[in-house]
Amino acid sequence: MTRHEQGSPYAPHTSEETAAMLDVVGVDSEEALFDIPDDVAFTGEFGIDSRGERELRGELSRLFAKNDDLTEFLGRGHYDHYVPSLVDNLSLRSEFLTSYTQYQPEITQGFLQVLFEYQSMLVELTGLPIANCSMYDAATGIAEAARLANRVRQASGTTVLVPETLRAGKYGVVENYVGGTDLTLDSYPMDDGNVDVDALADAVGDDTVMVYVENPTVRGAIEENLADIGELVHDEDALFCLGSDVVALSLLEEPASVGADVVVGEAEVLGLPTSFGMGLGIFATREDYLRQVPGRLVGISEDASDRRAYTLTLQTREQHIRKERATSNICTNQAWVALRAAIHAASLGPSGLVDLAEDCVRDAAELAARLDDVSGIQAPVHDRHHFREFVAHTDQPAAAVAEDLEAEGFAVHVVGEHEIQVCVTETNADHVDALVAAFEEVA
Amino acid sequence: MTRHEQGSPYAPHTSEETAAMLDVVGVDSEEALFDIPDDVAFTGEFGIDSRGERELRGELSRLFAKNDDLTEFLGRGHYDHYVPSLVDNLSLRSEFLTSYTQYQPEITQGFLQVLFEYQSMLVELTGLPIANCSMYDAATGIAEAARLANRVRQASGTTVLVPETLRAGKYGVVENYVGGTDLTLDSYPMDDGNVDVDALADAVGDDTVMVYVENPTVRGAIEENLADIGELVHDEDALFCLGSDVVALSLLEEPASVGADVVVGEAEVLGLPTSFGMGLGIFATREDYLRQVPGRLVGISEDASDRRAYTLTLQTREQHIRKERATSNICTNQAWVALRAAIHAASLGPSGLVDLAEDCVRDAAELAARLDDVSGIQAPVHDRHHFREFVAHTDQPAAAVAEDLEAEGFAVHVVGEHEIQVCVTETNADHVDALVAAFEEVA
Amino acid sequence: EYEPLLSEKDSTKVEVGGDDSPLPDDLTRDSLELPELSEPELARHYTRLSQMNYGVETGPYPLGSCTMKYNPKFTEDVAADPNAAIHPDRSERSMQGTLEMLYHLQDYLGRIGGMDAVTLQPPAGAAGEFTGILVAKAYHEAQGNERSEVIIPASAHGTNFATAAMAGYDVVELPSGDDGRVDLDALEAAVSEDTAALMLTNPNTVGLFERDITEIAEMVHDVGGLLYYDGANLNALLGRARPGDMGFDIMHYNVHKTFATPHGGGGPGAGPVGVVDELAEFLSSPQVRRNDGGFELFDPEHSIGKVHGFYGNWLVLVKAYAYIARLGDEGLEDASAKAVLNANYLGSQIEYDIPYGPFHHEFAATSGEQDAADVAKRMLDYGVHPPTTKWPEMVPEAMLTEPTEVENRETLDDLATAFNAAHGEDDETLEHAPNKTTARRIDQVSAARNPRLSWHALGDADE
Amino acid sequence: EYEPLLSEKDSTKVEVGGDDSPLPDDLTRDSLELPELSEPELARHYTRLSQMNYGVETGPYPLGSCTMKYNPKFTEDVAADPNAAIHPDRSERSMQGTLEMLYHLQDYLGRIGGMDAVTLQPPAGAAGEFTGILVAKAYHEAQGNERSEVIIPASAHGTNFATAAMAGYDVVELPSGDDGRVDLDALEAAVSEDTAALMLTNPNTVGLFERDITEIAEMVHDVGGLLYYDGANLNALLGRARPGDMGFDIMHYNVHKTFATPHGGGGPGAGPVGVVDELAEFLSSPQVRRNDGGFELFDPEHSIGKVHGFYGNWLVLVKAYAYIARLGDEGLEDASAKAVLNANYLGSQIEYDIPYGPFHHEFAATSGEQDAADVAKRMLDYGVHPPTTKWPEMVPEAMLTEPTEVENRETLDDLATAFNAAHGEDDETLEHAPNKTTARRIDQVSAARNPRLSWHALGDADE
Repeated sequence: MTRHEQGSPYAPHTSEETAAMLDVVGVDSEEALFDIPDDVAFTGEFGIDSRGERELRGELSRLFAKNDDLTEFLGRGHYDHYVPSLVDNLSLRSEFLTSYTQYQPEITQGFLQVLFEYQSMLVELTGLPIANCSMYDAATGIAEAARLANRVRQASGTTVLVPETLRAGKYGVVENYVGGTDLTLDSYPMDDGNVDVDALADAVGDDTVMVYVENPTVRGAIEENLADIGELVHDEDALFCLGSDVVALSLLEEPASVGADVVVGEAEVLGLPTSFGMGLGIFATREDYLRQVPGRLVGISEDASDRRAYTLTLQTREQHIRKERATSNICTNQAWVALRAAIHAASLGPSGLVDLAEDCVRDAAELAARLDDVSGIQAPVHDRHHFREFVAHTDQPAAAVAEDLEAEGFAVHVVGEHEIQVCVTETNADHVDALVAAFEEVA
Repeated sequence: MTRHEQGSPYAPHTSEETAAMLDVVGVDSEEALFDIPDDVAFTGEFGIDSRGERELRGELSRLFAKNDDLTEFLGRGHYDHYVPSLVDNLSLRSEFLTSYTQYQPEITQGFLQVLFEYQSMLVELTGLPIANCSMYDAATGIAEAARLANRVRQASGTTVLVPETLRAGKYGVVENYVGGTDLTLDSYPMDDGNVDVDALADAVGDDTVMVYVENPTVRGAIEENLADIGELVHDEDALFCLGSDVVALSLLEEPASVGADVVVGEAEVLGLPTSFGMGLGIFATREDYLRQVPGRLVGISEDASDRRAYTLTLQTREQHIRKERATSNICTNQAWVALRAAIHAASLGPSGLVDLAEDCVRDAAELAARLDDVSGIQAPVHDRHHFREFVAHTDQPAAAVAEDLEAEGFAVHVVGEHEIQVCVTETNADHVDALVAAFEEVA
Repeated sequence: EYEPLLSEKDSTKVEVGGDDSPLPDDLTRDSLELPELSEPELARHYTRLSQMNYGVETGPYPLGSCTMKYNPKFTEDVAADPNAAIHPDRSERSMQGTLEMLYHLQDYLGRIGGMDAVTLQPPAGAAGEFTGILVAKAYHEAQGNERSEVIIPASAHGTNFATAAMAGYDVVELPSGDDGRVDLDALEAAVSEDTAALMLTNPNTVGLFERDITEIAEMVHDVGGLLYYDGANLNALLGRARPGDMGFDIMHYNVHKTFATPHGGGGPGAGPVGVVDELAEFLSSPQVRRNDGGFELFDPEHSIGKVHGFYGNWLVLVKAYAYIARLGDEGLEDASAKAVLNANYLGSQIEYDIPYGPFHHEFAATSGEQDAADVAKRMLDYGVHPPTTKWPEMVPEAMLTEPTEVENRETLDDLATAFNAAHGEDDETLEHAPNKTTARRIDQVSAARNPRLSWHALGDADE
Repeated sequence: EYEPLLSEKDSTKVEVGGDDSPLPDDLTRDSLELPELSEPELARHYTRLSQMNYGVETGPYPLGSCTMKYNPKFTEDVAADPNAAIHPDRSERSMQGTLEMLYHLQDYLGRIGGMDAVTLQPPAGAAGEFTGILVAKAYHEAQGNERSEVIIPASAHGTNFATAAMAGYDVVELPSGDDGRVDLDALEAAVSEDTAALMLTNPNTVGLFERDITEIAEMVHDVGGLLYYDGANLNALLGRARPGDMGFDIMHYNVHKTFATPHGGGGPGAGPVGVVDELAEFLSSPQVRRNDGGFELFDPEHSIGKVHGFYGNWLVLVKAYAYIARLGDEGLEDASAKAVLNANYLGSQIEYDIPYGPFHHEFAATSGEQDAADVAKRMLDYGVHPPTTKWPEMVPEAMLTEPTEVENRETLDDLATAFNAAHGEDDETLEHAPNKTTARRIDQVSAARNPRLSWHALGDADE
């Protein structure tokens, strides 16, 4: 309840205070404060009823309960790992959650240090010396990488190459982001779940500005020829952009060691529960491209007492300074999600990260083997090592199998007429027996 | 994960650090630090498996899911009101939650002020000038009141009188608390849901030390003769102890105005969700008894800069100073629950508190009227005003009706062979239609 | 007060690979070196860092154009509903609850902005601008009429310029008129057959309503251009005026401003985009619509495609929905009324000059001979967050101030006290501020000249 | 830094009753006058107050005998499970999940303490003591053998004395021996046919293990008395020794100490009580046991009855269960090992004398010529929480220090630095401390002489 009897429950004014303040301002009514010509004034209603906090929590709880209670074995770019209670508790502290971008660093040292530590973790994970504070998601990260490649291009060409298996969502975003440039987007073939290196070698030429490779791939396969790919891309002076996620990076080959110029991907795998695709785009690159990086960077400086202090830096790259010549239009980013990911990563530590990543390999292999034993299923389709997920062949039409599994309470991907994709992490691993049993029923 | 590889996940030591610290201490092993004779050393196992945080959350979630999903229309001393999100968020701030009793007030001004404000709210609600920081629950509050009455007695007697309808739990607690004194416990009759004033007048005499009256009563009836009761109790120099709760006190007669010497009851109705009976005992009294109050008191003082400061005060009443001559043995109390109740009360404000309390009257009356229309049910049994709850007569055996209602998903109290008690607040009000329909089925 | 870096508390190098590894060594990294600390150590670290950060619950946060209002707690609980935590690749039939909420949010936003169709996908305001400009571009291309220019007032948000450029347009910058509003003559001179769109916020960035909005819209529409509404200042107008009614064809909403979703130290936000009927077919895909007895996704016929890998910032959208539903018509209208009242009250209490008016939810005061950035630093010493400074440039030494509706008279007076205290101080004092903050004045030049962007870059001198 | 009282921010008087009231006026109060503030105002108020409070996540909290260890975050989430939020008057068949958890917690505690039966009902340690002493009393009465005395070492917690008195017993105070432990001769002199029980904590309140515990138990048992274990110091012994194995007949557990449930600024805690088989029939009622296929409540045959209106502090019990299950055998044993290691390490680093040893999880240093309370105030200036002071009295100017297992070597060194800095300072300095805290030294005498216990008691001078 509040003395503010009607209107916004979050405005504190009593009617008396409102009247007194209007008096100070020298007008008779709130309406008199608005300088809106009559012909554009709105006199209608939105027709949105105000609901109390309790009523609304009930209403939304009932609404979301309309989502079926499925155990999800879904991945393909959005993954679920257990988020420790520590992450929620600390990230919900209002000093973090309700603060703005750190344009006044003297009173935002705490968040700046968290972002600096986040950047540092990404530097360790990628082996690249520069990591920004966040992109929206993996898709916009690839897109920004392509735009960076366009700005720093050493090759004369205009082509950005991506895997033929790239998710449509990512492809679409990149297409839109390069739409305002002279870049064109093309794809290269895959071979048994990995990059078809020979075909890629044929595709890459002096018209190539950037080659994007995923590891693990969207079909869960671990890429086996990254160093070769890096070499052939660099041979044509194109940028080598590698896509991954922070859990996979804890175990798989270090991007810098295979020649990656830019690393993009998801850090949302830490810090966020399954969030309908909400992301946290990572962006790391080489020193050379520092002044071409999109997004915010936190650096170290000193204060007037010569003590270490953190601050947003190199802001002349950004839209609020450089306007149409900025490296990107990004302003609001995913800072709080980065804070959550940083706390989650810190709570795992390097041992925990490596253990978690190794389990992603082991659990996927084990589930694939078990499904392979199910009559009517062959898994994995690709003769590769897998990370979290893999594709299985279904003798029955895959869509029918998936529908039957859904009726049994499980969600899986359909990725081909006879291909299903399954993702396993620690959060659904307890349901693997039931999933296998369901497959036995329906396959 | 932690560098501390085995043992407690909340101890930070690596093996190297442990070894180094042992070295500093000058012993070879942790075992050498323990000065325990062999004959009492424990060499067995507890047989308690350690589970990970995620596993344990899953395990307990499955365990609690074994509780039936019932809509509860239960009260009788433990009530459910909607707790705003604000309460959780603020009370979980670790500076509050993980602090100790304020024995160092210079660094605990925040919690002290919250408790001072809690005391102040109770002073307003009761009209009595002294309120402590908390008792465990209503039952221990009555018991401490009886012991206070024993210490300050103006009458020569030894009898504590309580209503014949007093919950067995409360009766039992009071019985135990006065067991070490020469007090005896007796009950007085009720008449149609209120105190039988004539019978009480007969019962009260110069052997009476304290009379305990509830308003509302455990059967939900609002007491109509409090001032008369206060007078007759005082006529015999006995203490008048009134039991209530902080929502009811927002609306019902102010205890001070009817002569109450001590007010006890529950503040758990604010701040806590249904918590299996966990309570927050209030304790307010007259100035005269200040130095006989059990429990902690926060007062105002000044610091060395002459600024207002809060501190625990009058601690010479307490066990850690006065030992066997303390007013009570209470040490750890319900401070954090009091903090939650204070935030909840503040978020309601006086208008919200009064509105909420009025709804407790209206909703109970309305539900009673609707149940009265159900064939086989007469409600309310008592021709009184009710607060939150009331007793209904069932033509069928009450236990059978309750069991059938439970099968329909509703929990109610059985309080007599043909008596059911039903409690309604805003948290189950949306289910009243369904409850009435279920009554129509089973009554 | 200084809190060491995690890496200064511990650095543990874990060897990766080897016999126990599930992968051959040529597919793994060699090692991973990061801090490995216990939960109590981490809890203290982040708790202390939080205590070195100013948020809306610390005190007033009058950042002009940022609309830092209180973020209702219950929206966090709503967003944490486990039933809402679903994967985007589920079948539509199994996520009817999620689709229904999205549908209603599209609908609410359409009503509030006077728009006919809304996409929720853009994950931030700038992403919304980009989406909106792509829609404009797609529209013009569909008309067989590619255009090359986007007109933007000089006082606009930097994102407008960057967005237009990202979409491949040339930016035509429009100088402000003497009254602080769009100069119609300048606009007349700027518009042409090359004009794809005019991007405008209203009230503009000094809080003035563009009184000539109808003429402006006509001038742009007359040359076949579209009118784009930057939603950053929508908190001034709720229930009083709608972009759709003013002639805007496209708009984005900053739900982290207008609809009180938390700013999170820089994000996440969400930047839904609304358009008029004629442009609905170009919106990003997918959107949500009703079907028989339920809700389904669909791709607009000539959709621009995707602007986010999935469906945008879901958790933010949930909070925005909860906020709008909590306030309803009356609450939304009142929020703007009190936001404007608070700005006007605060404006009346400060000694700095405010060149332009009548302003609405924000005003741009000028610090005159004082350096606005120094004034801001000095205000930190008085315990409040300062306004946005040195922007927009049309006001010299601007202090763009937006208190929002959540401040009461006392906190507005506190802000005025801070302004007025600084007003009476000399440059020397201002230049040496702040003195009472966790860090004192921070050297920006050193940070940029010698970029140290990770703990790996720390020399011995720093450790 | 000063935060006004809520009542200084607003005071709104609401008239109660009248025509719209659902009650006649003679059943209602006249009015209610309390602060009425908006959510943003309240959020700031309590956030600021929290910032004026020191918690375990602020820094080390080495309060001897209080066991202020880190409270794992996940236990709060577990306790917030909506399925656990049930009313105590439900039918037993509808609350099997709750009963099952209580059953397992009874079982866990029994195993940890070496006790045969456990009640979870006492809502705090002192309530546990009271329950335990009532059990002893009921036992003696059942033997037809009422006894009048409880023996308590002088160094015991104040609650022991108060509890014995509350139960109607005369307290026989037992002086400590020269070595800081129970003096067997004094005990021999104290025990008699009147002895109902000896209350003892082990290790005792200066951290010493009562080496003669077997003899002590024999002496008490020989006269027909019972041995009561005060569980406050159980964190020293987990997995190394159990009260039941030492001859104790009754014990309480402080789950807010040993099992890391949060102290909440003074509570809530929980004080379960364990007893040996012979006493099980006297425990408070109800308890939980298995039945066919499930769990049920039952009343012990000669139960003392109730010590709480319902079932005690449920939410605290849930957190305790989660903690015990998280640690398991190995974790519990390690917790004690590291608690003892930390105390010994810290003891080795401070310059103050520690008269008694070998100590376990805590030690009582003496400040000698310095006033221990002043030393504590001075330690506040060094940013740490000081130890418990001036208690137990067997150590002059005692500083009872218990760092717990959650501190790392750095924070222990910080604590040692604070101790040692104060050690070198003069009385003048100490008496004027603290200087760097929210409030400076607070006048306790004034608070007690002129009690102002609510905002109603504030005179104009205070406002």
